[in-house]
Parts: sequence; structure tokens; C-alpha cells
Amino acid sequence: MAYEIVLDTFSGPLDLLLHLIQKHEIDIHDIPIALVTEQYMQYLRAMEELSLEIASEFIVMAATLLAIKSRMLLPRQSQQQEELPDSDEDPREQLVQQLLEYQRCKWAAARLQELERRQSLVFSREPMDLRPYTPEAPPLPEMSMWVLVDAYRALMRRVPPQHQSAQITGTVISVEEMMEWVLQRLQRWQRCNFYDLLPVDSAREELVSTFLAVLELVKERRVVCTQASPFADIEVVLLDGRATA
Amino acid sequence: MLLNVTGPLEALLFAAGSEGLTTEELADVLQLGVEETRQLCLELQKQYDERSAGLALVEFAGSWQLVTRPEHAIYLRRLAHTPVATQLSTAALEVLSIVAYRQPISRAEIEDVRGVKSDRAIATLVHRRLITEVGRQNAPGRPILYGTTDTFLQTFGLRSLEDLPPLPEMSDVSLDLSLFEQRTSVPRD
Amino acid sequence: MLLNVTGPLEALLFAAGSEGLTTEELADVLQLGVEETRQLCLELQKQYDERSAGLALVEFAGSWQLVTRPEHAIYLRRLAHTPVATQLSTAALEVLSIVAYRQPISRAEIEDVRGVKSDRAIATLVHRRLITEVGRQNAPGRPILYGTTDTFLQTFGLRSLEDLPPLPEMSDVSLDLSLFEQRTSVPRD
Repeated sequence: MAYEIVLDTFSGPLDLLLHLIQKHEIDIHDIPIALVTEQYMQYLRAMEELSLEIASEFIVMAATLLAIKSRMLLPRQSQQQEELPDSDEDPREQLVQQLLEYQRCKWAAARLQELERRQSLVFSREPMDLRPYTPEAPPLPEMSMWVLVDAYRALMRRVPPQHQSAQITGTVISVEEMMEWVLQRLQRWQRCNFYDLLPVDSAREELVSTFLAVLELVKERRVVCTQASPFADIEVVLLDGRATA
Repeated sequence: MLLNVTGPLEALLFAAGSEGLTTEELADVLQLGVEETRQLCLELQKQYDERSAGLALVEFAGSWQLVTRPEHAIYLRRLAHTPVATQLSTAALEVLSIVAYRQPISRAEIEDVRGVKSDRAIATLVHRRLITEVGRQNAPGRPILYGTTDTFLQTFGLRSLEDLPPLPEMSDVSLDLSLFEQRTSVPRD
Repeated sequence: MLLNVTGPLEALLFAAGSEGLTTEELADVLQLGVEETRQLCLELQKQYDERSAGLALVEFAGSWQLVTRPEHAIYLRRLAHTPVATQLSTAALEVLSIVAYRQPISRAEIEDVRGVKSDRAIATLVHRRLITEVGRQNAPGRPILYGTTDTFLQTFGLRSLEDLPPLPEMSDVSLDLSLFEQRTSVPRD
């Protein structure tokens, strides 16, 4: 599939989102969030299938999209008794601003690239050796050799250690793995608080994957989430085959 | 009258090569006024442009420099020893554009705009002297603030930061989207 | 007809620098016959002589070379005398430290370490007799290898290169960061 070629060229989640927006000729000020989220998740899944490492930023953006999507759905859900306090604000607003700003950044980057290309077409020459025109090079005052050592050390600090390019990557927890983990726990507990599903000391990525896993399980109708009141803890309840709520 | 001095001017610029010379340095050596020297440079520039010369006179980062004309790049590339310009990755270009337009700026602020970690791209740009530390932010941890360098101006053929193309208004950008649609297979950074 | 190609010819000779190019090399790059190329060089030579140019085209030992016209020597002498900094720039110090610790080393290798073009800094150091050509690398183009001079030892108060303090291992450098925190504003190179 075409993903393989495209995926690696996205410099981040915003880049991917912009690509989707352009591809579907979407008005950036009125993003159909459900469609874009669906497309975005498809790319992430494709990345997973290709065993590409997914940078945590992509997962964070997935969570953001899902959160926006759910906030936009909220007023229509009859079981929610009231709207969130700030519901008059479009939940997409912040993302739109971010996308617009990033779009300007891409615009400027494209200009710089063009300037760089043009500049690579011109050639200069080394400065002429002017020694024949000057009788004697002026002597330098004496300097401490430490000046030299400092210069070298400062240089080494500036130079990235390119030859030891071991890459440290965080553990990537796939949503599928996390879904398994959540189901296992719920089989034991039947219902529990969302936060109890999180592994102890969970990193941001784990939190996000847990969140995505629960959303995915809700979609597959294997769990339901309930909330007693706005901002109360979310309870996750296992639905098994026999007890479809 | 000016014509008589374009010879020495050409000789000086030729000798300076990639180092270039500022209007003031030229004025000093030619023993002319600064404004007169500037006019002379523009005159030489015009001469090069008018005849089908191999050279052009350009001003980068405040220095006048003789360079070959872009249309002859094809011949120069055929010379075996011409260095192949290493192109910047998309990520590095993005970071560079943010720094160029918003300097001084911290890493966190750069990452805010891009929505992605950018330490590697920043390290590449620092290493290539396109950006450098220009101060520290008055915030917890005193984060480094980055700005562009003269190497940046030189690399992109700009006389000064004012030569950067003005950013479009937020809402106008979408019109230009197609311009950066052609994606190169530049590796991410 | 010949006129159309003096542009590329001028560009090639300009970029070739002090090494010059033979008629054969030029013919090869311009994709012209050898005799045709010779005629073209003579044509460019005539053009320089006719207008009051700053440059001249000369043939030395089978190589064509662009040089400044002898009558402008007085300006070059003034240029050579003008800006004599009493201190080395950060860029020059960096290059000098690389040469000191890694000699013999070529320009390309120095630039590899620094990530930036270093011809200007190298020219300064050669001019100040702190480094000099110590040989040629057995590589395409036979690049110049640089090493430090006696002037270097004198300037830094060293009896021999063995007096240079041993460098910390790469991994240690980062631990020592705080010791070298004071940064100067980086000059252009």
C-alpha cells in the first residue's frame, strides 16, 4: 500500500494531519473530526502493521483527536445530563490554531528550501593567498595552551556524537497489547475505576495507550464507561457475551 | 569616472573569494566614500548582469562576494571536486524556519509549533552553525534560546534577516499549500 | 558563437581557484573540442584585456588561471595590510585545536568535524603561520594536509606537541560541561 512511502516523510503528527486535510480538501476551519480521526487512526494502524515505531507524539495526537471527537458528540448523548461548562467553545479551536501555525512553519520551510536550492547553484572560490603582498605575518601575542584545549572541548560539545548513534527509544506499547491487559484486569474485577487500569508509575505513553485501548474496547462493545457526574472518576465496566447492558 | 575603479574592485573581490568584503572594508582599501563604494559595487553588479558574464556580484550577510552565476551550475558540477551540498532534512528545515522567524526561541517553543520532539534537528542545525545559542530564557531551568547565524544568511543567500520572505497571514497560507506538496524522500530527523 | 560560452568558461576558471585548469580539462567540462576551447580561452583573455577588467587570464605550465591584473597590486597590498586582528576568532581557534590534535589533516576532514566551511579560518591560520601544508593526502584531488608550525609552539608556549594536554575521552566531555560554560558570541566563519 501507498502508506509505506508516505509515512516516513511525515515530520510529525501535525504534518500527517495537514496531509489528511489537504488530501480530502477539507476546510481547516471546519474539520470533520470523525473523518479525520478515522483516517489518522488508519495511518497509525498501517504504521503498526509495517512494524514502524510510532513516535509517542503521534499517539498523543490520536488521544487529542479522540478527545475532541467525544466532546463534539457529548451534547447529543441523552444519558449525559448536562453539557460541559465551556461547551460554547468549539473543541477543535485549539487544534485549528496549532494547525494554522504549523502550516505557516511549513510555508516558511518550503521557502527556505527553495533559497537553499538556489544558493547551491552558485560557487565561490577560496580567498587568494595574500602573503606575497605582505612582508611578514604579524606575530600573535603569546597565548595559554588552555585557550586551545577549551576551544577543542567547546567544539566537541557542539559536535553531535554522530559515530555513536545508538538510538534510545521508549517502549512502545501497542494499543492491542493494552486492550489485552485491560480485558485481563476486567475479567478479574468486572468493573473498576479508569485509573486503576493504569500500570503503577505509568509513563505518558502508557496512559495514552490505555486510554486508546479503552476507547477501542468501547467501540467493540466489550466494555462501557460510566461517569456519575461531570469530572467524576470514570468507571469501566466489562460487558461479556451474556450480559449485554 | 566610476568605470575606472571597477577594475580594482573586481580584483579585490576576486582576492577575497568566499570571505567577501564589506562596503566599509572596500571603501577603506579603495580610498573612496562608503556611498560611492556602494554605487561602484552596484555598477559592477550591473556590468556582470549585462554582458553574458560567468560571475555575479552578490551581497550576503553584509559582505560583497563574487560568485558564479546559477545558470552555469551544470558546468561546475562536472568539475570532479565540487562539493555536493548536503541538503537539510524536512525536520531540520522546519525547525530552522521557526527559529528564523521567531528568534530568540527555546526548544520547548519550537516543539510546541511542530508538535514533535526536535532535539535531533536542533543538534544538526547547531552543528552546521545555522543556529546558535543566543541567550537563556528567564524561566525555570533557564532554557537555551536559539537564533540564526551569519552562516545561515550565507547558506540561504540572504543579506539580512529582513530579506526573509514575509510570512503570510494565518488564513492565507492554505492557498499556498500546493507548493510544499512535492515531498522529497528526505529522511526524517 | 564563441561568446556564448565565455560565461561558463569564466565561471569554471573562477571556481577552480589557484590550481587552474588545463585546456583538456576545460574542453571536457565544456564538451568542446580542445582547439575550440583554446580559442575560447584566448577570446576571454582578449575580453579582459580590452575592457578595464580587474582580472586577467594567464596560461602557466599548461594550466589556465584567472589572476588579478598586476596594475592592481597596490590595492591588494592595502587589503593584505588592513584588518589585522590581534586575537584569533573562535572559528580559527577551533580549527587550530583540530589541527593540533589530529594532524596531519585535510580541509575536508576539518570541515567534517566542525560541520561548517572552514576555508576562511584555515587561510587566517596559514597566513599567521600557525599551520602549514605538511603534505598531500593520497586521495582524489590530492588534498593538502595541514599541521602545526614552530610559530604555533612558540605562541602557545609549548616545547613540543607532546606538551599538549591529553584530551579527555569523548564520554567525559559532557561531564565537564559546566567548566566551559562561558560562551562567547560565535563569529561568522
